[in-house]
Amino acid sequence: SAKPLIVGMELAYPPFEMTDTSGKPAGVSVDLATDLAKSLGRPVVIENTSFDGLIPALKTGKVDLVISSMTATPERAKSIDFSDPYLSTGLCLLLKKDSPAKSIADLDRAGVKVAVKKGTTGHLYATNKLKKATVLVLDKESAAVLEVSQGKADAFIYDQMSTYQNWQRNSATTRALLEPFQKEYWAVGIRQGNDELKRQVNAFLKDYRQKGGFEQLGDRYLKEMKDEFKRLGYSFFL
Amino acid sequence: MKQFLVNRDGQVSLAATIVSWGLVALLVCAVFSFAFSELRYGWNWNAIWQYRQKFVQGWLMTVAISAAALLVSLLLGLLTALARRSALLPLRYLSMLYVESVRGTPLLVQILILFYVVANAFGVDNRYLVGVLTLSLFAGAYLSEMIRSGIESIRDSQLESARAIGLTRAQTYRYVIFPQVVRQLVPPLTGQFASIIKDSSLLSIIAVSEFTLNAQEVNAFTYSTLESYLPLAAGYLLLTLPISLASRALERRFHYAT
Amino acid sequence: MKQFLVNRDGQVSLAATIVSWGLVALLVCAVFSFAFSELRYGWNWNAIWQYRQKFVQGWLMTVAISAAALLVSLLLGLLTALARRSALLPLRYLSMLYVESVRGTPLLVQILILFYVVANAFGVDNRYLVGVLTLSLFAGAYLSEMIRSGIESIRDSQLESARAIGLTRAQTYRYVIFPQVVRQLVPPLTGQFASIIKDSSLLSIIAVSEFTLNAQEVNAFTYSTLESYLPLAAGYLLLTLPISLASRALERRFHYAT
Amino acid sequence: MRLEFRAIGKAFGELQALRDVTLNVAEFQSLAIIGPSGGGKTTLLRIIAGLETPETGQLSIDGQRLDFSEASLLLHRRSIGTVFQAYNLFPHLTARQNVMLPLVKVHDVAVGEARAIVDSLFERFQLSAHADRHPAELSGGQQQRVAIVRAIAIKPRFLIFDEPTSALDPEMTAEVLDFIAELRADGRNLIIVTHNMGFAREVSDHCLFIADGRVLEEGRSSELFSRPQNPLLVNFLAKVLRY
Amino acid sequence: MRLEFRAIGKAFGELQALRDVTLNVAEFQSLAIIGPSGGGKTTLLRIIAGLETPETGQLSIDGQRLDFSEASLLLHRRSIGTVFQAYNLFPHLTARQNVMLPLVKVHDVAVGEARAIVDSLFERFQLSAHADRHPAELSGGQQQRVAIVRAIAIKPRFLIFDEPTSALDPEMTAEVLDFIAELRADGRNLIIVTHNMGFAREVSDHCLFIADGRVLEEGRSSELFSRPQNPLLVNFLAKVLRY
Ligand SMILES: Nc1ncnc2c1ncn2[C@@H]1O[C@H](COP(=O)(O)OP(=O)(O)OP(=O)(O)O)[C@@H](O)[C@H]1O
Ligand SMILES: Nc1ncnc2c1ncn2[C@@H]1O[C@H](COP(=O)(O)OP(=O)(O)OP(=O)(O)O)[C@@H](O)[C@H]1O
Ligand SMILES: [Mg+2]
Ligand SMILES: [Mg+2]
Repeated sequence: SAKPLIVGMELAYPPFEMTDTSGKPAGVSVDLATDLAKSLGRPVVIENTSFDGLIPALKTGKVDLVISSMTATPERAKSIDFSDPYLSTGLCLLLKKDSPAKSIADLDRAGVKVAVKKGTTGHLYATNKLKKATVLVLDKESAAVLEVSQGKADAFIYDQMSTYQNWQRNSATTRALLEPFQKEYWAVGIRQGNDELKRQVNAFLKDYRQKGGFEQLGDRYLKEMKDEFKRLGYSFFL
Repeated sequence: MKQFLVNRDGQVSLAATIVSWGLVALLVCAVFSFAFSELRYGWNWNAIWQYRQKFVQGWLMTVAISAAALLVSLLLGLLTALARRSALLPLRYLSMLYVESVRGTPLLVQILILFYVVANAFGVDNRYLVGVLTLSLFAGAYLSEMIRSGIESIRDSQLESARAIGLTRAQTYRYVIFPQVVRQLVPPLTGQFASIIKDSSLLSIIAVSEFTLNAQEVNAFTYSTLESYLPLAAGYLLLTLPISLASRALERRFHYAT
Repeated sequence: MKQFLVNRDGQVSLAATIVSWGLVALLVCAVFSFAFSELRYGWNWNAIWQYRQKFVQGWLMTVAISAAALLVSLLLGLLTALARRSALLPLRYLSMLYVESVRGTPLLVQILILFYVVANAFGVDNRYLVGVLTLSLFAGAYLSEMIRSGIESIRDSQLESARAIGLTRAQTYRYVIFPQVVRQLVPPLTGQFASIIKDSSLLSIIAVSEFTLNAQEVNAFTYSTLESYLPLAAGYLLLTLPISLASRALERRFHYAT
Repeated sequence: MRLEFRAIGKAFGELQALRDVTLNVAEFQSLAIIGPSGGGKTTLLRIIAGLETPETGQLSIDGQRLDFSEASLLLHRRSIGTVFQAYNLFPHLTARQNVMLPLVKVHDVAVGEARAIVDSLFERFQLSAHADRHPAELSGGQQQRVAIVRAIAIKPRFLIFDEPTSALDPEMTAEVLDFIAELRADGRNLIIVTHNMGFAREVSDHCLFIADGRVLEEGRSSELFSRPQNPLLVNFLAKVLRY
Repeated sequence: MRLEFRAIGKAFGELQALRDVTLNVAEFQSLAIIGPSGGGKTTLLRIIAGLETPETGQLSIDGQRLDFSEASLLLHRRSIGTVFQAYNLFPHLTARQNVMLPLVKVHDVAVGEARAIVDSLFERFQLSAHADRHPAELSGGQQQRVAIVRAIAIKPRFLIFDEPTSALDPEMTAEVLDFIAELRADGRNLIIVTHNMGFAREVSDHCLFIADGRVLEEGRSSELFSRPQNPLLVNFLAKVLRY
């Protein structure tokens, strides 16, 4: 039989990368990987690796692809290749309930504390664009949310979907500004020089979108959010 | 008051023990219940309960890995301590280099390099094997220095005595040195074993699905940080407490007047 | 061959030292250069160089935090070891509970609970303060067991002798016990200090911007994992090696025949 | 000085080291304790020195009852100079430091003065050349002499010697004998355990014979050695004549 | 046996413990070494026992030169029974285990047989009641007797005793004396350091007087004790008469 397609991901970002209650991999990226492998005629193997291990695994060929909610940036593209984007989202804000801020511009003041998750594009944005505010870099998303809900931080810069969910879970202590102030794209990570696979992945993504595969994935995992976003007037992303 | 004091023979009445433990428990409970009551936090234990399977699987993996690493690291620590005391210079320096470089660098980096560079070059692909070896290599460096300091605390006159009755070097370690240092080594070794168990969590970086990783995943799925981490702490305690109890027993067992 | 052997007096010629170190270096280099040459890995050092400032800042923060935690944890370890040996029962049990619960649970969980629950309840908001305290609390438990085992290795006859000449309890610790255990405590304490330095990286969970966090950030920005982590390892070695050297000097200084 | 034991008993596990010792030793200056090995001499000495608490009984020294609380024991011990059977020097301190420690830290003698005391005593006991060595670098007899110097340097109320000459050659033994004679002339008291009967006879004015945890005979030394009553003691002393 | 020292020297740092000891002790069965404390007796004994390597010189025992390599020293040591001045029992083993260890692990005696040997020797030296105690729980004299038993239990080619009776009462000393007489009758050899001149005279047929790292006099014991030549020795022996 054909060589398995090994896909690395950190199963800690529901509903994209996660496990079901019995511990089996599940989520948007898992289904995407499965469908991709099927179209290539290869069995799929999901390698659950924490973030720090993903890049070396990809670069040393221990995995073929990384599908792990990775945002493509030019800087990252110097180290690994990215496929065409499969998802667009944007950075937005989770604020503490009594924060007067109306936009990201209101936050760039001395004495304001802005939480970001380590290594995210939100972190990158804060480092480059927020000159006066104090940036709190946190290791865990949950800790960042806790900081905002305990009032230790004024805002948390993160992607739209997660911000929406975090707000839903802490609606008593937080509010959300879901309008994105920076657009960004998620893509599949591929080892540099592995152009054959890159071509295959891009072809698959194009075909998958045309066939409505992403629509189905959205309905399967993100129905409620999709509807809510439609109601609020934001474009949806898959 | 007097019954709360231990006399020089170390005898303690049962009643005093119970009352004292009660006092301690009271104090600790007071602090934490105050802290938790101050916390306006919507507990969500239901979500966690759904994922109990993941906790159990991760815990079992951690048990297996730590048990293996415990044994290997003890062996490695022992050999390194002996090499460090060997008469052969290159062996000494090798063990020094090993100890310093391992203690000096983060386990995270060691795991990355050993798995993605070294094991990769030698064609070893089994991540559990590499994981256990890396963990053992890491802990072995710490253990070796503890063991060495224990060995060196044996008085010269004891070693001379061992030579005088005609024991070989190996017999001296076996019958004279180790039995005397065991008791003194037990408390720090226990600590190091507890560390191994907890450090095994870093193996998640090479896709070993252990306890902490699973708890963090559940946390990510359910957004219930404290609810995920409290069972995590409990799970580790469940592993380390028996070791601690065994170590106290060993300490008592090897106690003799000097 | 013979010159590579250390005689019983422990004297070693300079030439033998150099040649032996050379041999060891050769061996280690051989393994690693083979491993790295086997690695097909697109190195991307440029990206890292751009972020050098972050490495420096993070390193300095780690130095500051570890230095503070080192001192506080040593103090805490000492006091806990003494409390554990105190005649007052509740004090004994309190220190036992502290040691077991801290050693038994992951530092990660302790940081979360102490910062988001306990410090929150008591209105302490300074994350650096809480970070240093948590780290010290954690390391103190390990240190206390090392110190205790050192103290207990002192022979009863020494303690009796101290009582006979009329030393108080405090004087006995000061003039009889500590000078005798220093040498034996140095190697494991050095290891624990190295651990503190590296464990300080976990404080990143409460947004303390230390060395590892910064390296991980660079990794996240550039997706150049090994390139970010090799300088990380070097940076930690830069911190731990001086401590190791100092400890070797201390060991020699406190050496006496027994 | 006077010693009064009232029903003193001490057991180690099942072994009864001292059995109900009741005795009044009135007015001695130098007391020798003799008896077979394992008889309880060291144990009795340790109780007098405040290092061991008897399970039963009371002890009075010069009419003053010893209460076995830690605080008063500390004061008691400070007034005594003790030489242990196994010397028990501190291995991490040099010979001089071993003697200086109690002088300076316990008895508050100025460092300079303490040095002078140590130097003159070391001179007398032929230790000057060895002052800066650690115990493990000293010969057996040298260690024993350092232990003796440590005990006498503080000029204690009384001295307790457990086999102080076991490792000493005849010359040094004679020196210790001379020194003890000086102490007696000085009015200082002495309790001594020894297996050297010649030494015991020479040094003491009073003597106890202890065997199996009991005091079997006591009296003036002149009496006891020349006219022993207890058959065990008679037998014990007879053995000395064999060599 | 015969002992031959050729220019043996041993220094500890600046201190010359043995200075160029050259000597031929022909045909003795029991050799006593006497001399002032710190003279070098223990050091010489340790060299004979293969525990210390002299810096210069050679040593022959019964005509066989000792080469100081670790392998042959191990064999040498196994053929000797040594009693240290400080006993050096293993603190973690009981009295019985201390004696059993060399018997069983070094000399391959079966455990049952070893027990029988230990039991009978403990009986003889009145240690039976204390067989299962650790050294720290024994009196000084009891420890010394355990050390003696440990040395003799292996029935070595010869015995080396460093002050074997320093902690023993006259009764036990007499017992050791008897035992040594038996050893001699058995054809076994003995080298002994002692400060007890009566004991030395009684036990030895040959004697060395060592002071300040030099052998100042040697000869048949009967001669040496009754007609000492060296003025230092004369003086040394004279002191004994004082008590
Ligand atoms: N710490 C201890 N634990 C148990 N038994 C002990 C302890 N100390 C002494 N003994 C026992 O108590 C008895 C009396 O001991 P002690 O040391 O008083 O004898 P001693 O008269 O000084 O003998 P020696 O002349 O041999 O020194 C001995 O049988 C000894 O084994
Ligand atoms: N390990 C050592 N380090 C330094 N000096 C030592 C050491 N061992 C012995 N000496 C010194 O060597 C000299 C001879 O010591 P040795 O033990 O042979 O004397 P000894 O004749 O046995 O005396 P004693 O009768 O007091 O036991 C002494 O001055 C002693 O201080
Ligand atoms: Mg005694
Ligand atoms: Mg000697």
